[in-house]
This record gives sequence, structure tokens and C-alpha cells, in this order.
Amino acid sequence: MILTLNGEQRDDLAAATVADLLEELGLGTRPVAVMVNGEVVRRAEQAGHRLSDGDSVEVISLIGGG
Amino acid sequence: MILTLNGEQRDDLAAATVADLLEELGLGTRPVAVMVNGEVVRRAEQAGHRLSDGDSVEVISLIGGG
Amino acid sequence: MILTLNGEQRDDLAAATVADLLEELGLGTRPVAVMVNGEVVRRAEQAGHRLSDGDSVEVISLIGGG
Amino acid sequence: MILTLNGEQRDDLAAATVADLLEELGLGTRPVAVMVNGEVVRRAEQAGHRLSDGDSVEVISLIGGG
Amino acid sequence: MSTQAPETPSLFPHSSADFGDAPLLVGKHTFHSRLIVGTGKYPDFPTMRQAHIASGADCVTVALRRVDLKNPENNILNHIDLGRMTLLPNTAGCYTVEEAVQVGVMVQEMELGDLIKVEVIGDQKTLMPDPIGTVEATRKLTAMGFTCMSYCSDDIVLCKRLEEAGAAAVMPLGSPIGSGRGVLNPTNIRLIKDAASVPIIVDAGVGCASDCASAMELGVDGLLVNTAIASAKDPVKMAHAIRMATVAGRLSFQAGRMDKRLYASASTPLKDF
Amino acid sequence: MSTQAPETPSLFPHSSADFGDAPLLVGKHTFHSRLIVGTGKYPDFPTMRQAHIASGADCVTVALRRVDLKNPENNILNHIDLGRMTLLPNTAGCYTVEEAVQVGVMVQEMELGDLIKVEVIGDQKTLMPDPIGTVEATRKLTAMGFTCMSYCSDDIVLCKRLEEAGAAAVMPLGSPIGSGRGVLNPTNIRLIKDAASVPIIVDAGVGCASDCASAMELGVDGLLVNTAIASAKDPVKMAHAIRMATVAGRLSFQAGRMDKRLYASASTPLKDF
Amino acid sequence: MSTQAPETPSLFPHSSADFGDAPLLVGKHTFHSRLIVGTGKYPDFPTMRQAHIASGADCVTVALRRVDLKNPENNILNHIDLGRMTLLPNTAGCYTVEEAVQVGVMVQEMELGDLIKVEVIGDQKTLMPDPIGTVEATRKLTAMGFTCMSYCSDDIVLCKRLEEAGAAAVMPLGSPIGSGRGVLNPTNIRLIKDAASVPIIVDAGVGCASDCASAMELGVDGLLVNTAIASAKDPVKMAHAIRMATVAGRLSFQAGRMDKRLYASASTPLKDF
Amino acid sequence: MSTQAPETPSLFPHSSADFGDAPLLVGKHTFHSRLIVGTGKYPDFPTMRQAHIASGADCVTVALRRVDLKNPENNILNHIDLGRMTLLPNTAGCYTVEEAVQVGVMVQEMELGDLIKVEVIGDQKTLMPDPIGTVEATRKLTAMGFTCMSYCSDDIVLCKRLEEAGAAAVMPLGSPIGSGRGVLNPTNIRLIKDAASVPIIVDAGVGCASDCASAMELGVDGLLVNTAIASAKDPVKMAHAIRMATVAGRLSFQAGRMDKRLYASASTPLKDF
Repeated sequence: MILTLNGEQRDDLAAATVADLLEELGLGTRPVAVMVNGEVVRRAEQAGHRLSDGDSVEVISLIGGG
Repeated sequence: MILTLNGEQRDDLAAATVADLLEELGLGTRPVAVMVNGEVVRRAEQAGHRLSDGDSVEVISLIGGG
Repeated sequence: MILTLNGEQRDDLAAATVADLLEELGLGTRPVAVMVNGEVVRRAEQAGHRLSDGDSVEVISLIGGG
Repeated sequence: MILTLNGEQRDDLAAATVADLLEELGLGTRPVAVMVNGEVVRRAEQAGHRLSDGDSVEVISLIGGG
Repeated sequence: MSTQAPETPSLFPHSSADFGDAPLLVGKHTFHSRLIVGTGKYPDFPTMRQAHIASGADCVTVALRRVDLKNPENNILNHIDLGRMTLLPNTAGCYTVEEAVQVGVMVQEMELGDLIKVEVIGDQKTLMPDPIGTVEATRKLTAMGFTCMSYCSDDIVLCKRLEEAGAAAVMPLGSPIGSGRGVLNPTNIRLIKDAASVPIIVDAGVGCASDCASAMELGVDGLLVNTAIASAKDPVKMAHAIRMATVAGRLSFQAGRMDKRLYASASTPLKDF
Repeated sequence: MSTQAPETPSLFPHSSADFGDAPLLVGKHTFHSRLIVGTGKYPDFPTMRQAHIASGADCVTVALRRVDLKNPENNILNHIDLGRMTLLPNTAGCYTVEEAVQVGVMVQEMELGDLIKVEVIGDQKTLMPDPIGTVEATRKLTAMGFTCMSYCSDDIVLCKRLEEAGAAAVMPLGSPIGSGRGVLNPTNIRLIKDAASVPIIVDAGVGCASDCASAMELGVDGLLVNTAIASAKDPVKMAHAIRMATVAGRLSFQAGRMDKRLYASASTPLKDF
Repeated sequence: MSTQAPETPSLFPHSSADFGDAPLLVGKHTFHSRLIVGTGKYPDFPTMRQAHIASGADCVTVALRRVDLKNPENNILNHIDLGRMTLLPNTAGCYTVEEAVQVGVMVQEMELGDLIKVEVIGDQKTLMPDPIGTVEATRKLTAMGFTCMSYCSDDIVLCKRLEEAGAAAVMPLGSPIGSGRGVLNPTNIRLIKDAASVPIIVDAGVGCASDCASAMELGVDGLLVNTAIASAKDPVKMAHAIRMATVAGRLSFQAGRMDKRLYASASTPLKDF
Repeated sequence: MSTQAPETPSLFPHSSADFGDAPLLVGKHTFHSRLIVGTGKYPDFPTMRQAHIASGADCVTVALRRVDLKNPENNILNHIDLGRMTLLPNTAGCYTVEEAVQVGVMVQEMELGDLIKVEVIGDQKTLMPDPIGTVEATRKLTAMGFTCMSYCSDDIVLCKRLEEAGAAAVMPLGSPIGSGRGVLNPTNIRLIKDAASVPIIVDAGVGCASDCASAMELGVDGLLVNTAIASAKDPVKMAHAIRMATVAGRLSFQAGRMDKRLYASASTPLKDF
């Protein structure tokens, strides 16, 4: 399965769901938000949201800003 | 018939229509606009627009401004 | 003897010298400077400097300033 | 005879006096002032002021300024 | 202090156009002067008329208000040189889009032309314009066929939105109306001009001749000046001053000023003797 | 950006005198223009000559330096309209009273008239004038018969001392020479003018037209401008701009500006319908 | 030039609250410091952490961006003292209301609290906020339960509209973000504060300590400062400076400054001998 | 508006020395604070004393005048903490060199120490110092053994001449004494500091906390403040504000401010999602 993850094409990921993906990426404890194809996938839906070939996934967290 | 004309109560006016009123007021040649009860009475309708007791009439023209 | 003391005419003073005057005025412990007729009378000379009728005496000390 | 003329050494000048020098330099009609060895040579003295070997001569006129 | 100006001093230059500058184009209108003047606050009409002449302007604002029925012949248009001047009726005093549109209808009824100065006030104390209402009024009045000249704050994005809403000219204020404090934020005016595709005319706030020259040196296309002329001690003389300062500021902008330096640079070469 | 000015645009107004203003009186000299111009830093003499015409000035500074013996015919006086212009030789570049006096002797030798701009520099980096040396040089040059116009800082008491030393005009700087930053301390210039019995002429620092208008609005009697004209991209157009801004600033001062307000004051009466 | 500050200088005063001033109340939040700081542009996280301490602030902005998947442990929250600091996530970089709302959804997902700095940009070059979009985003985010702190231009009416749309604090900019030019239009900021019922916090534009003191002396409720600290040569020392200047400006406002005078008034009585 | 400051708020920081800054050295004297305060115009002595404490200053000006013979015990020295404060007697009110020297003789008679603030006034209305008299008085008082701190205009060359005449510190004014208008010409103050080998202390003109921070950011060595504290509505609170603003301005100068930009620069990275 090929995903666009934070702007890069990735074919090395095993995750089937959004929740799997976050775990696979090692982002467990950190506050993150996820968008799939431009829509936010809320926390409660992440385990149930299956990823499909060609999905565009954005994993968002905090950085410095003013 | 009592009109409110530019904010003052007037019972001394004979005019039956907006067109009559403008003539009675001696404003013939000057550009003016007329509102009756908050609505502009367009030039083409002024002869046909009859005034009624209690109407509020505003006769508007130009003054200095910046 | 009449002195002009800090701008006022005074005939009520018994002091014969500058040193006497300072003591009579009760300015003992405070830093003051004295001018007689426009000249500063230095500390060492105050005991020896006799006052004469008509002398103009200025007793100067510190006030607030910026 | 060697002169320092406006900062440059010159041995090519025939003039014997300041007046001669101005004529030799072709500055006749133009307002100029002349200093020899740091002193202004006034107009009336220019014909009589003989130049000597080693003299430092400044010929001054107008330029643009603000 | 003041010396009396001669009765009819020459009006050269009327405007920067007399020095070959392009005219000010607003919609289909061509103005030779980059200075627009008002008709409010003058001590009397004859002074206003003389000040208008002295200003060199060919566009003039007017407002709509109740006719004074006790003096129906007291008509300001008798005191404006309509052969030279184009009228720019304003919507001054409107607090809503609806009021501004209603004024527009009346302007059309009175056949005053297609120009309108769009003004929707948002605050009674400071008389500052309402950004959102002004955009909406500009959109509606443009749809009604008006050539809109929209009065607004010096908000950079707002000026762009007014242009998108159809404004033929955008008129940011220099400082609060009638305050006479000049352009308080030259940076904003410069950034507004940089981004604009329509003329930028500074409206409100200039108080004296140098304010006009400074504003024009920012590169804006024109100025609208009322109180600075009308409330000067000698309005006619001030109108001359402001006419010339506007031209001077424009030429100064075009001539390209010297660079500023922190330190000095001699204007006379170093002494060499 | 810049449009071409026509070859010979009218020069009305030459100066505020064209509006009935009194001329500028310095000692026994009467100048119709309140603008004095320089001759330094111009790209070439023809441009300078055109800029001088465009400025409307009738007084012009020059400096004394070594004749260029390789080009003895290269005479700046051939490029100054001596029919109109009065020469104002300066002592620029002098660091001592003695040097300034020596320049005075040469000015007399050259029969350049009785005017002299007294300048004694006190600091090589900022080219700021030496207050004490300038007072002394003014005293000595006045005793030699000169009508002194003394260039100085904007120190209020110093300006008074120069007047007491005989200066026929006092010329405080607006900002460092050649910096083009305008009048940095308008308060001082105003206080200097308030206290003065001789003309106050702002010399040095103005950079553009609005700087000239602002300075004149402070009430000063005149301006001396060199670099702002000579170093503009288009010196002739800038000379026109500065001529008109100087007139505009003078008229604006005389016309009496409106009061400034913190808050707004409507130029159009309140809406009544 | 710079001398080394000791490792852990005392932090007295943290804020004007140490002098009995009321805290800054934004919605249900109470901040003891009137200074809010950012997390952008710091040379490194340890410097940021030290600067945060030196600032005395108890509120800090953060932004949402893609996780750096190559460095998933590089978590800015590890470098913010969450015991003291309240997070203020921003919608920086959003150009539409929809984007801003989407950021709001993500902030809720990440359980970052109810505060949000609403920022809808309207111009790519100047990064100036979009007045209309910001009002609309404020309305929507407020409806979603957020305590909105809305970043905007210094348009007086716009600030009122933001308040009406639900903003718990309004944050006009002093000058363009990151420009460091201070408050360009103090008049506007003062008028905004006069009219406001919610806290006014100047956000963007201050460049140094005196800018902070000046802004607070206008009477505003607080400041948001990022670049002035982060891009100083010595950010920690600048954070101390800005902390103290903010307190000083607040106390100076409260203490009631002396009247300004055009002329002098002796601080020492007249000489009498 | 004003909240009550607690009775004895901590005085940290007393001065920038608490952050490792070098002390202020004037001749043989070492001051830990860069703020010098006055004793004029206070509502009463207890307020003055509290304000002095709040200022953190360790040097204080006093003046010489006739003893009030009706209240010979009314001695200002009883209200100055002589354990902490060094006295700086001034020659305020002197219009000639001779008067200033006479005050110097009296200061010696009164054994007030070797410091003296040299002030020779040149104009009764503006109270501006006489440049020539101040140089001469500095020379004479230095020869008498005084450590002179000479008060003067912001004339760049004059400041250099005062240093050459022996001044241990030069004290240019920011604006007319008691006017509270801040530093009117920051360019001059910066140029004076650049050229100086002795401490430069801005004396006169600051009116509020931000004026102090701004002045210190120019790089000067210290400030002398009287009226801004004494004539504030709440002098003690203002003294705290001015103490902290002086420290903040010093640290801000040392920390090295960010560069100014005409345009914006985002403090948050571009949006990437």
C-alpha cells in the first residue's frame, strides 16, 4: 500500500488503520492530530479508520511559533 | 392633513402628491430626492404618489461635506 | 546694627562676627556657607570676620534640586 | 626656480612675481586669490611680490559647495 | 504675521500634470489635479469658492442632507464651479450598508453622476469606518452602476478587499477625520500602494501643507482634503499652499530623493589648501 | 515612474513673494526667494544651471579651493547666472578660526561681495560645527566687514550668541550635513526662531520636498538646500519640487493651520434623515 | 560590550502583579504576567527554555505543523515548563476561515485546552491579517467552545467587531509581524483600548525593551512577544529586559506620568542669592 | 486605575549591576546604579525618601539656596539616606561662570565632596545651558579639584569640548528641562556617545519609563531623572517603573536587539499541511 505521509510517498508501512499508523511511527505519548485526505480523523475513530492505497495522511503536532 | 416634513409637523401644506409638494416648497430647479416613510420616491413616481395624513416626508438635497 | 540677612533687613541680631551669627541663628550642625557683601567667608575666617552696619549677609545651605 | 604650486613641484615656470605667475597660468579674468607660504598676497602687492626658490604657492578660486 | 495674497494670483501649476505627470484616472473619469477638495466647514460660500479655485482641484465632495426649507434658495451648487468640478457625493454619516445604498438611490435620483464616496461609519466617537460594512456597500453600489471611491482605515488587507469588491479607488485615512495629524502610519500607506491595482487616495487626516507633500512622497495617487483648508485661519492661502505642496510631493516622489545617511556627507569637497 | 517635465515649465511662483510675502532680508541684502541653493555634488554644470533656474533661488553658495591648473578655463562662475544670483562664499572645510578668517581675506581679494557663510567644523566624522570657533569666527569676520551667515548646531543659546557676535543670519542645521533626514528636532528650531532677532535659515539636512515644507511651517525665514537637489535622481525636477514646497510651507505657516485633535471631528454635518 | 548575566538571576518582579497590579484575565484564565511569549525562531530549545524563565511569562504560543517523522522524539513540549505555562496554540499560516477552523478541530483532538490565537492571513507578502476572515473565524471558533484571542490590524472598528464576534481578547499588531519596529500608530492602539470591554494585547511588532514599555504605557492589558526575544543576540538577557520593561511600562501607566510641556520648567527653584 | 503597591516591594534589580553589568564610573566614584535622581519638586520629604529607595539610585542631586531662617531645622539632608547616596550638588540657576565658581567655593566650604553638576544657563525662557560658559566653568571647577559632571545641549562638538575641559561625565539633555518629552534627537545622543571617552549621562527631558528605556538603548552610560519621578501622580510607583526601565534599557542594549525590517517576517514557519 502506498500512502502519502506528510507529503512524502511511503510504501514501507504496515499499518492498516490510523491508530496502527501512529503506533508504528512511534508517536504514542505525544499529542498529535491526524488528517486523512484533508479530513481530521478524531481520536475515537482512529482505531476504526482503515487506510487505503493512495491515501494522503497528515500527522500534525506542535512546533514553535509566535 | 398633517405631515412630518424634514422632522417638523406641518399642517399648512396643500399638496396632494409628492410632485405638488416639491412645487409648493419652491424647490423646482434644484436637485432633490424625496423619501416618504423611509422609502425613496423616484422621480417618475412623484406625480402619482399621493400623500396621506401622518406621512413622514424627507426632502433631501446637497450640503457641504468632506 | 542693621544687616540685610538673606534679603531681609534685620536689626535684632547681637552677633558681632560671622561665627557668632551662625550660632545665633541656630545653624550649628548643618552644612552652610556664608557670603558677606558678595564674597564667601571661608570657615577658617568666620570667627575673625566682624560684621559691620549695612552688611549684606547670605546664609546658604542645601535644598531640593535636579 | 622650483615652486610648489597647488601641491605639485614645478620647475617649468618663468614668472618672477605673483602677478607674472597668474598671467603665465592664464588665469587673468577669473577671480583668484593667492597665498605664498601660507600668507595671502593681496592684489595690490602681487606685482611687487617676487617669488623665491622653494616658495609654496596656492592659487585659489571657486568651486561647487553647499 | 500673515501678508495679504494678491486678489488673483496665478494658478500655475494647477497640478503635477503641468509638469507632464499623468492625470489621475478613477474609473472612466480623468482628473488633472491629484487633489480632491471638500465643501464642509468653510466660514462662508464665497471663501469656499475662492479656496476651490486656489486648490486647482477638479473634483469636489458634497453630502446629502435635508433641504433647509426656510432657505430653499440656499443651494450649495450655486457656489461650486460646475464647469470645472466633478461632483463626488458621499455617504457620510451612514452607519449601515442599507443607509449607504439608500443614499446611492438618492444620488441617482438627483442625477449627480456616477461617482460616489462610500463611507460606512462603525464608531460614533472616532468616526472610524466599518471595514465589513464598507466592503459590502462598495459591492452593492458598484452593482448599482456607481464608480465607488471607498473610504477606509489603513488596513492593508481591507484595501485589497475593497478593490476586489469593485472600488475604482481606495481611500485610506491618514489619521482620524478632522484630526489634522497627518499620516500616522506611513508604512501602511506605502504597503497599501505597493499592493494596489486601483488608485490610492489618502482621505482624512492631513492638517497642513507638509502633510500633503509627505503623503504624496509615499507614492499615493492623490489626496482628499477638506478640514485642513476650510478650518485654516486663511482658507484661500492654505488652499494655495496645499495645491503646491501636493504638486511638490508628487514631483519629489517622481524625481527620486537622495539616500538617507546616519552620518554626514560633505556637500563641499575637502579643503585642499 | 518618472515622467519627463517639459523643457521650460513656468516658474510661477518663484517664491512666496509672488503671494505678497515679504522678501528675505539678510543685512543689506534682499532676496525674493527664501530658498538658497548650493553648487556642490551636481552630476554636471548644465544640470546645475537648470536646477538653479527651477529652484527660483537668487542666492547661491560657492566654496574656495585650489584652481585646477590643468583646466584653468573650468570656471564654475560661467555656469551661475550672476545676473540673478548673489554669491554666498562659504568657509567650508575650515577647522579653526584662523583658517576661516584666511578664507575671508581671500573672498575679499576675489571681490566676491560682503556675504560669507561662516562654517568652522569641530568633528571630522560628523562634520558638525564647532560652537565656540563659529562664534569667534563670526565676530572676526563681522569686524572685517562681512555680512555673516553662520552655520551651527540647533543649540538654542549658541544661536543667540552668534547673533550677539554679529551674525546677520543664523543657520542651524536640521540634521547632519548630507544626511537628508530632515529636521530631527523641530522643537529646537521653533525655540531658536522664537528668540531670534535676525533671520533663521535651516541649513543642512533636508532631503526632500516635504522636509522643506515642514521646516518652513516651523516659521523659519529660509532654507539652504544643496544635496537634496544635487543628489536626487532628477535634480531639475527635484528643484521644482523643493521650490514649490518651500513656498507651500511658507504660505501654510502664514495661513495658520487648523488645530490638531486627538479624536475625530466630522467634516460633514451629522446625518439628519 | 555585553557582560555575562549570572546563571540564575532573581526573577523579581515576575510581573506587575508583584506590585499589586491585577492579573490579566482572558476568559476563564488568569495570568499573572502581562507578557505572553512565543516559541518560534529560537536558536535552540535550551536557550528558549531559559528565555521563557527570564520572561516571567505564564502563557506561551505554539503552532501546529507536520511531525518531523525523522525525529519523532523532537517534541517541543519537552522544552516548555507545562507546570507554569498555559499553552496558546495559534492558527498561524491559515489563509481561510475553513483552515482556521480545521486547526481548531485539531487543537481539540490534541486536548491542548480551550485557548486559541485566531490568525487568518490576508496577504502573503506582508502577512497582514484578513479582517473579514478573522471575524468569521472568531465567531466559529468561539461557537466551538474556544476562548479566542484574535490577532488583527489596528483598525478600531474591526477590534470592536472581533469583540462582538466573541473574542475573549483582541490582539492588534503594533507593526508587521517580525518587523521589530514598535507600535507604529499609538493613537489607534489607545483608541482601541478606550473602546474595548475585553483585554487588548499588542501582538507583533515590538523589537526591544523600550517598545514594550511604550506599548504598556498606552494602557493596554498585555503584550505578545516572540521575535524580539528569540532573534536578539542574547535572547535570555533580552527576555529579562522585556520582562522588566513590561512591568515598568505598566507601573508607569498606573503611576500617572507628569504632563508634557513645550517649554522648560526648572527642577531646581530659582537662584535667590 | 492605580493599584496600591505594597509597602516595601523588593528592590531587585537595583540596577543592571545585578545582571553583571559594570558599574558607572565617574572620576574616582563608582555608582552601582546608572540612574541618578533629584530632590526637587517632590510633594513632601517622606515621599521623596520612599521614591529614592524605589529608584535604586546611589547618587542624588541637591542645590544651594538661602537657608529658610524661619525653619532652620528644615534640613533636606535629614531626608536623604547619606549611607547609600553620594551627593551631587549642582550650580543650577547660575547664568555666569563666576556664579558657578562661587557655588563651587561654597560646596567646598560645606564639605559636600568633590562632585559637582556644572550648569550655566544661557536663556531665561527655555533654561537652556550656555555652551561657552559651561565649558569655561567646567575648566575652572576642574582646576579647583572638582569632579565635574557638565550639563549641556546635545551639540556633538560641545560635548567633546567639555570632555577636553576636564568634565568627568558629560550630561546632554534629551529635551528642555522639565518638559518630559523624552529624547527629541536620538541621533545626536548616539553620535555623542560614539565620540566620548567619558560617561555620557542623559540629563533632563525624560518623562516616563519608556523614555528611560529608549535612552539607555542608545548606549548611554546613565540617566539623571528628577521631574518625571517627583511630578508623577504616584512618585514612588514611578520611581520603581523608572528603575526597572533603566535596567531594562541597559540590558536591551547589551543583549543586542533584532534587526528592523520594513516588511514582515513570520515568527511561525509556513503552514505545511
